[in-house]
Amino acid sequence: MTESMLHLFEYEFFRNAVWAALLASVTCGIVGSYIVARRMVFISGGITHASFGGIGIAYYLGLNPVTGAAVFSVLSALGIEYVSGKTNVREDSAIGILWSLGMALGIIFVFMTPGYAPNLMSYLFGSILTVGKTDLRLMLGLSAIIALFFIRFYHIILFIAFDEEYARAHRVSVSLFKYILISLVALTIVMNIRIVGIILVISFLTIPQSTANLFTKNLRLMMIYSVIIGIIGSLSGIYTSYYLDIPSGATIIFAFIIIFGIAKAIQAARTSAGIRRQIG
Amino acid sequence: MTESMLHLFEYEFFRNAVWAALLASVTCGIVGSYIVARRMVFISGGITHASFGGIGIAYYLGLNPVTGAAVFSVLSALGIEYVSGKTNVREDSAIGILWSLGMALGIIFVFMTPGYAPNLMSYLFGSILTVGKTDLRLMLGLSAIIALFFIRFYHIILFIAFDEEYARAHRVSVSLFKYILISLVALTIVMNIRIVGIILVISFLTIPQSTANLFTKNLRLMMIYSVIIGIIGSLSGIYTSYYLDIPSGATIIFAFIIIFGIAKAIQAARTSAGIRRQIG
Amino acid sequence: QSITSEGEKIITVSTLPQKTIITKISGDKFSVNVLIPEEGNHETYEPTSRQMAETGKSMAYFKLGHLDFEINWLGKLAQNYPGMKIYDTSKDLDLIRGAEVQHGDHVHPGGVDPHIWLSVSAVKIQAGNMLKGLIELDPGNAAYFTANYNRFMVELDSLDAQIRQTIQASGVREFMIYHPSLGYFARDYNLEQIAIEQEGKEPSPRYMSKLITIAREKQIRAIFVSSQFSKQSALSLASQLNARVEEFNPVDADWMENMLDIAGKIAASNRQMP
Amino acid sequence: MQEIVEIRNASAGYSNEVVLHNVSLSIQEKDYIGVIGPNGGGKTTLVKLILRLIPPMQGEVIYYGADQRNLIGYLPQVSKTDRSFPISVNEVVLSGLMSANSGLRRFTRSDKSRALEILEMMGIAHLRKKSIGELSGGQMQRAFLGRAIISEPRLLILDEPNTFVDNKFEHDLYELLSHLNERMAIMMVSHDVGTITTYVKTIACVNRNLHYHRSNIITQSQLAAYNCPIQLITHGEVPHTVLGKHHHNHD
Amino acid sequence: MQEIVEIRNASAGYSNEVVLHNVSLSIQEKDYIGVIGPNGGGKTTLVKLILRLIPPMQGEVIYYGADQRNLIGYLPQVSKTDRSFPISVNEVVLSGLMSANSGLRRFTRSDKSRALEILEMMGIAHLRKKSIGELSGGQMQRAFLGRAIISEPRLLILDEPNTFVDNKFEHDLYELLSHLNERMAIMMVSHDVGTITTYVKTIACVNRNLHYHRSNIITQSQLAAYNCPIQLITHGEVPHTVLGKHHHNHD
Ligand SMILES: Nc1ncnc2c1ncn2[C@@H]1O[C@H](COP(=O)(O)OP(=O)(O)OP(=O)(O)O)[C@@H](O)[C@H]1O
Ligand SMILES: Nc1ncnc2c1ncn2[C@@H]1O[C@H](COP(=O)(O)OP(=O)(O)OP(=O)(O)O)[C@@H](O)[C@H]1O
Ligand SMILES: [Mg+2]
Ligand SMILES: [Mg+2]
Ligand SMILES: [Zn+2]
Repeated sequence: MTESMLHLFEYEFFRNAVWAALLASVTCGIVGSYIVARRMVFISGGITHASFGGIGIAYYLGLNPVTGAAVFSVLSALGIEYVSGKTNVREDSAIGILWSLGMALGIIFVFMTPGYAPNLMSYLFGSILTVGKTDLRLMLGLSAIIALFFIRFYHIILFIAFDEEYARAHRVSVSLFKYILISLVALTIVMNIRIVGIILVISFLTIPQSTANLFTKNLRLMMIYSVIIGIIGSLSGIYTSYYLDIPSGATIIFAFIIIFGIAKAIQAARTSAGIRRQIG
Repeated sequence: MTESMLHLFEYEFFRNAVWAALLASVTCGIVGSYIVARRMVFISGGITHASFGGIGIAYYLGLNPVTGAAVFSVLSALGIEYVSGKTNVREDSAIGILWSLGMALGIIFVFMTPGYAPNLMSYLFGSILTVGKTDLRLMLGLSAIIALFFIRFYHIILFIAFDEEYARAHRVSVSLFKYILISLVALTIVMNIRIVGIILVISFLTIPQSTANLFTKNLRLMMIYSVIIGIIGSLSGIYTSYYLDIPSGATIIFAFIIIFGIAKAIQAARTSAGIRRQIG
Repeated sequence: QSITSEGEKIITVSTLPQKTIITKISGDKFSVNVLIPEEGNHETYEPTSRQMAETGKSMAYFKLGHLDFEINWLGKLAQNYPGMKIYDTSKDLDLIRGAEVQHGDHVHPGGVDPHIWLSVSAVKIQAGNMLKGLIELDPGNAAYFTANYNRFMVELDSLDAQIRQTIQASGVREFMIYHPSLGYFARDYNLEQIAIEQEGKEPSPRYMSKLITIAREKQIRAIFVSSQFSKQSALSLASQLNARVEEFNPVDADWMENMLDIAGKIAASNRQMP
Repeated sequence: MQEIVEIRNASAGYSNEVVLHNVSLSIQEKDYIGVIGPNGGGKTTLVKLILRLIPPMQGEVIYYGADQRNLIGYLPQVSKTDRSFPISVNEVVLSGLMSANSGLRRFTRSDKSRALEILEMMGIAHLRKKSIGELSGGQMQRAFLGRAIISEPRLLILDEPNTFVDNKFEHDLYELLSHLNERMAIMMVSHDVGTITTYVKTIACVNRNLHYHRSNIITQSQLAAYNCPIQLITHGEVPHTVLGKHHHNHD
Repeated sequence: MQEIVEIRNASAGYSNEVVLHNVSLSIQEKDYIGVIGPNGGGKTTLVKLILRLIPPMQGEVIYYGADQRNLIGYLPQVSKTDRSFPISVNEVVLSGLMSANSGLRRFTRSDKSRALEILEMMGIAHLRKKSIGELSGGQMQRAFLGRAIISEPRLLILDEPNTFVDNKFEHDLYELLSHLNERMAIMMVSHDVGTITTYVKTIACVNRNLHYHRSNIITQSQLAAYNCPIQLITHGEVPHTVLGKHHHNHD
C-alpha cells in the first residue's frame, strides 16, 4: 500500500492535487474560521453566483472569463458590504440580493453574446485532479497574502469581528478593514472554486472550522486546527478515492464529515466524564 | 400596448407563467419573510444543493428524481435543524455541512449508476415560461398549506422566531414547530426552484422582503407587502422580457432590484424630511 | 414583428444543428423554431417569451431524444400544449447506453449518451424520422419532402465518405476528449474515444492515472474540449501530457461543415503542432 | 400552602462546568423569594434550572398542579434580542400569553386590551407600535417585564428586574410586584439589598450551593450560622444624597 | 483646564426620531460628570453622539488635542455580544487597547501584563481563558469594564456601569473610578442617585434637552430654576435594611 501511495506521486496531476489540497486547506482554514465566526458562511454561495455576472460580461467583451469572475467577485463582495452597511438590509439578505443581481447580469450578457452560449457554470466547477500549475502559483500567492494579513492584523480583525461598534468608538477604520477582508474572502472563494470546485469550497470553509470549534473557542486556534483538519481530511479523502476508485471531491467531503463525527463523539464523552467527575 | 398585453394571455405558457409568478410570490413572500427575519436566507442555497443527494439516490434506485429531491430536501432541512439544535454548530455552518453532504452523496450515486451520467441538477431547474400544469397544481396546494399554517399559527411562529428560549420557558413545543417550519421552507424552495429556477427563487425569497422591511418592522405586514411586491415585480418583469425579447428570469430580478432602489430612495427622502421638520 | 405572419406553419426543435438538418427536408414549408437548450447550463437556461410563443404555435416538436433538457422539460411543454405533436427523432437508433442493472425487484436501463447529432449514420436515421413526421403533418407536400430527403441522403453519404477518408488517411485510432460528446462519431469510424469525464462523470484518481498512462502509450497529442466549456482543466492535463487543447463546437449551426471540421481536427490530433 | 415547583437535590451547569451542587428548593403559593449571591454564583443557572431551560445533571425539578399551562412568567437577565427583528413592542408583551396550549389559540379582544393595560402600567404605551429594536435599554426592559407578567402566572421569576430602569419606575415596579404577590408567587434575583430586604419575604443565598433563609432580614450571625457562602453585600456603605422631586415635562 | 470634547448645539437621533435637541456640553480634563434622566431620555444617544457612533443631525462634536489616539474608553449599555463568538475574556479586555493607530501594532508583554492586572482588578482573572459567552451577566459586565479602562484613555464614558454587578464589586468599582478620575475625565450614566451624588463632581440631566449642573448636589429649587426636564428620581424613598458583612468562601 505504501508503495503504491508513493508511486502516485510520479503523476503530476497527483502532485498538483496534493498541493491544491494543502493550499485550499490553508486559505479556507483561515478565511473559513473568520467567516464561521461572523456567521456568514452564506457568502460562499453568494460570491460564487454573483461572480457569474463577471464571467458573462467578460465573455461578452471577449475578455478572460476567469479574470472577469475574480474582478466581479471582489466587486460584489464590496457591494455586499456596502449594501449591508449603508442600508439597513441584513448581511445575509444583502448577499441574496447580490447573488441574484450577479446571476441576472450573467444571463443577460450571455444572451447578448452572439452564438451558442458558453456554459458559465463550467468556469466554476473545477476538479482537484485537474488543477493547473498557474492556478497553483496564484493560490500560493494568495495563501501567502492571506496568512500574512491575518497574522499581521489578527487582533484588529478579531476585535472588529467581535464588536464592530466598539471598534468604531475606538476610531479604528472599521470600514476599510471590512472592505479589505471581504475582498480577501471573495478572492479566496473564487480561487478555490477554480482549483477544487464550488462543492468542495463550501466543505473546506465550514466543516473543518465547525470541527475545530468543538474544541476551541479561540479564533487563532480555530484557524490553526482548521488548517490541520483540512489537510488531514483532504489528503485522506484523496487516498481513499484512489483505493475505492471513486471521485475524490465526494470522498474528501466524507472524510471531513467523518472527522467531524469522531470529534463530536470525543467531545461528548469528555463532557460527560467531566460532569460525572465534578458531581462524583 | 394594452391590446398586445392581453393578446399574450392567449398563450397557455403565458397564463401559466402568470400563475407561477403569483404562486411563487405568495409562497416566497410568506416563507421568505420568515427566513429573512431569522437571518437564514442561506438555507435556499443549502436546501437546493443538499437535495442533489436525493436526486442521485432516486436516480440510482430508478425512482422519480423529483420525488427524491423533495424527500431529501425535507430530510436535509430536518438535518440542519437537528445539527444546529443538538450540537453547538451554528445554523449557517450546519447548512454548509448538509449542503456538502448532499452534493457528495449525489456525486457518488451518479458515479455508481451505470451508463451515461445525467445532469442531476437539470431535474431541479425550471423556467417560469415552461411551467407545467402538474407543477402549478402542486404549488397551489403548497401555497394553501403555507398560507393556512402561517395564518393559523402566526403568533406562535413569530414568538418562537423572536425569542426561542422564552418560548421554551413557556413550555411551547419549540422543536416541533421548528421542524415543521423548516420542512415547509424546504418544500417551498424545492417546488419554487422547479417552477421558476434557483436564481429566481433566491430573488423571490430576499428582495421583496428586504424592500418591505424598509417600510415596516411588522412581520405580518412584511409578508403581505412581500407578496404584493413579488407580484408587481414578477409581472412587470415578464412583460418587459416579452417586449425586449430577453430572458424573463433576469428581467424579473431587475424589476425587483429597481423596486428596491425606488423604495430605498423614498424611505431616505422621507427620513430626511422628517428630521428636517423635527429639527426645524 | 417576429411572430410569424399569418398562415405560416411552425415546428420546434431542441438544438441549432437539428434545425439545419430538418430544414434540409422541410425546405420552405415550415418555419423552424429552436429552443436552444444549453448543455449543462440548467441553472441559467431560459427561453425567451417569444421562443415560447412560437413553440405554442408549433404543430409539432421534434425532440432530439435524450437531452437532459428534454427529459425534464418536455413533459411540462406537452402539458402546456396538448395539441402539439411530439416526435422522437432518435427512434430506431442504436443508442450508446450503460448496461441494464438489476436493482432488487426492478431493472432500469443505463443512461443514454445524448450526442446523437454528432454522427452521420445517426443523423440518417433521424432524418428518416423527421421525414415521417413532416409527411404526417403536411401530407400534401409529401413528395416535396421525400425529394428533399433523398437529396439530403446523397449529401450525407458523400459527407460520410469524406470523413471516413480523412480519418483513415490520418491513421488516427483514438482521440482524447474532456466531455465525451463524440461517442457516436467514434463508433462510426472505428475510433476510440478516451474521455476524461468517462460517461460524463467526474474522474477518480485511479482512472486519471490510467488515463495518463494510456495517453502516453498512445502518444496523444490533443485533448478535445467543447468551446462552450471552460478549458482550464483540459489545459492542465494537456500540459502534463505535452499535448494541446483542441476546441470544437458540438452545436454549430452549420452542421455539415462542422462535421468535416471535427473530422479534420481528429485526423490531425496525433500530430505535434508547431 | 400549595407547592408550585420543587427542586430536589439537583446539580446543574454547563458542558464544561457544574455550577450548582446538590441544591434543593421548594416554591409555594404566595412565596416572595429574593435570590442573592455574588456574580457567577449561579443565580441565573438556578432560574434556568427551574424553567427547565437546562436539564438537571442530577436530581430533579418537579412541577406541581394539574394545570401546568400558565405556570411561569419569566424575565431573563439578558434577552438574546435581535434588534432588527420585525416585532413590535405590543407583540412582545402579547408573547407572554403563549403557553403550552394557549399559544395555539388566537388573541382575543380581551388579550389585546390586557396588553394595552400592561403597556400603560409599564409606561411604554406610547411606544407600543415601535419595533423592539428602537427602544432604549430601560424601555426594552419594561417591555420584557410586561411580557413576564401579562399572563398572570402562578410563579413569576425575575432575573434582575431593576436593570436599566430609572428610579421612578423601579419604585413603582416594586410596589406592583408586592401587589401581584397577593395572587402569585415571585422569585426575584437582585443585587439591590435595599429592595430585597424591603419587599421579599424570604431570601435564598446562591453561591454554588443554596442556602435558604426563611426571613427577609438576616444578620451577620445568622449568616455565619448558616455558613452562607455569599460575598459581602454592602449597599448601605455608599452614602446617599437625595435629589428632590422635580417636574417632568414630556413632549 | 483643557477641553477634551465639545458638543456644540447638536441635535441627534435615529431615522424616525430626533432624540436630542440642540444640546451643548464641554468635557474637560479631570471632569467627573454624572448623566441622569428618565428611560428614553436620550442618555445613550448622547454617549453615542460623543463617540461619533451616530452623526449629529445638526451642530457639531469636536475633539480637542493633537493626539487623538487614546481619546476615549467606552462601556456600552448593551453590548451586541454573539455568545458563541470565539474570543476569550482576556482578548476582550485587550481589545480596549486598539485605537486608530495602535490597533495595528502587536501586543507587547507589558500590554499583556496590564491586561492581567485589569482582570485581577475586575475579579475575573481566573476566568481569563474562558470564552466570553461562558460568563455570567455580572462577569461579562466586568470584562467590558476592563476593556474600557485598560487603555488609560483621556475620557472614560460608562453607560450604566453598575448593571448586573454585585454590591461588593459595585462599591470597589466606584472607588476605582474616583481613583482613575485623578488622571482622566469620566462621564457616567447611572440611575443610581446614591452613587451619582456621592462620587461625581457635576451632573447632566438629559431628557431630550440637556441641563448641566456644576455641582453634584441639586435641590428641588435649583432644578426648578434650571427648568430641568427630568423625571422624579426617588431612590431614598425605598427603605433599606442592610445585610451585614459576611465571609466569602470561594472555591
Ligand atoms: N436604535 C434606535 N432606533 C430608533 N430609536 C431609538 C433607538 N435607540 C433609542 N431610540 C429611541 O431614542 C430615545 C432615546 O433613547 P436612549 O437610548 O438614548 O435613552 P436612554 O436615556 O439611554 O434611556 P435608558 O435609561 O432606558 O437607557 C428613546 O425614545 C428610544 O425609543
Ligand atoms: N452559557 C454558559 N456556558 C458556560 N458557563 C456558563 C454559562 N453561563 C454561565 N456560566 C458559568 O456559570 C457560572 C454561574 O453563572 P450564572 O449566570 O448562573 O451566575 P449568576 O449568579 O447569575 O451571576 P450574575 O450575578 O453575574 O448574573 C459562572 O461561573 C459562569 O462563568
Ligand atoms: Mg445572572
Ligand atoms: Mg441608555
Ligand atoms: Zn454533452
